[in-house]
Amino acid sequence: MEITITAFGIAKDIFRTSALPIELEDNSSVDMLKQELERRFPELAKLKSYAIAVNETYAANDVLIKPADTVVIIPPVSGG
Amino acid sequence: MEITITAFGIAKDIFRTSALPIELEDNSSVDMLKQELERRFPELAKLKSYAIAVNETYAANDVLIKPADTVVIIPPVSGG
Amino acid sequence: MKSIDIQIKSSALSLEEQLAFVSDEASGGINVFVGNVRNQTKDKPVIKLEFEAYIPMAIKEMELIATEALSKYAINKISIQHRIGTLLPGETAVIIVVGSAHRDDAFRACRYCIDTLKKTVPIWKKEFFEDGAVWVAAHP
Amino acid sequence: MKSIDIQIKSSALSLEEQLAFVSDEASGGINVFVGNVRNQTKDKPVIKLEFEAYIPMAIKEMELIATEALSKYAINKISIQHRIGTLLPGETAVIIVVGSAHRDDAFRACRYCIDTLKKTVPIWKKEFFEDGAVWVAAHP
Repeated sequence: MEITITAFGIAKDIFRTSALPIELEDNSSVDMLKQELERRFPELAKLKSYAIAVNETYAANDVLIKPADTVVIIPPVSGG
Repeated sequence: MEITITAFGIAKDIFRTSALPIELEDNSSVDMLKQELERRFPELAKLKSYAIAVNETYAANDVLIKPADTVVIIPPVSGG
Repeated sequence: MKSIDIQIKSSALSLEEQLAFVSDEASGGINVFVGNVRNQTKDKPVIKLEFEAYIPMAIKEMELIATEALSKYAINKISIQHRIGTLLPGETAVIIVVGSAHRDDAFRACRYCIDTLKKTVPIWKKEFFEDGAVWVAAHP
Repeated sequence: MKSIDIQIKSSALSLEEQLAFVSDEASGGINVFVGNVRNQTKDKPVIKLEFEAYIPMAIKEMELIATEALSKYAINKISIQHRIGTLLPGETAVIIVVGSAHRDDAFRACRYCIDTLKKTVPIWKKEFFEDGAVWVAAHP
């Protein structure tokens, strides 16, 4: 399946886009997505941390991604 | 010496005046003033506490009162 | 530059004015405490409150609190204002504003100021109920 | 009656408006945190800041913080507003207002909200210096 990862903050700079198309196997988990992202963008591994939000909620590593999900990469937040 | 005790809050109600003239021996201490006040106004002893301010500062019991001092009775405060 | 603003007023307090005094570009965190008149005390409806102050000493004690706060905490500016006279439920009796580079000190200093004010500043509050009035905290 | 106000705005925040939302006659203690842009970070002058948010999720996370605060502390109302876009030193990025019958819970809940907001709400801040820009907190 192809999904599009929406990126904010420094993740947008690393991807050089705010909407990154990415090809994943069906039933990929958040963890598998992270591995694929880090393979393509080694800079990600240098961040203090980052999370994946699925449908506007922080997603644990074992959550499975469906084609219609809204998937967003959340680099370290710094609001306030 | 005669001094005038300025009273606020419930002390004013107990004295029935905001400016109570009181006759004290020369070189009386704050403690002696308190004893004289409690003798005349037993209601004072029922308060949670009260303090004497001399010249706009809280005065310890052993402070000596001079005729020109500004002496004020401070019942329990409740600002804020 | 003056870092302490202390006032006792018989008219309404202005948070906007106090915030403007405290705000500066070195202060990233500002903590504010606003003390308002509640409409009840121990489930008894409150009609109004009357505040009176021994003004010169209250000003001195508030200045002492602000000076202590500036020495104990890493804060930049502080404003403490207290209203006196008759106040109705919902009206504001006290506002404390503290500005600091970082938020931890702003929170702690503001808390220190209101806690100490309630213990040491010669200001008295009389609560009026439908069936009478009491000087708050006077008796054990 | 609605007890939570959550907003993300691209224009200036209004403490007055948030205070009006939170104030009611049952709340004797109101605690406010104002987060302003500082003119320096580690002694380096800051020219401006840019905030961006993943708005729908940031709103959800802020609502979650407010709901948690209402369940953990004895508070009545809470308003959390965050600004996004370009901000200059001295301008306000976030305001949290918490109203409670008694001050202890207002202070603690307000502190909980700002501490948690800084950890969980998807909002990012880029600091611009004379010689470049960095995403705050991105790297260890």
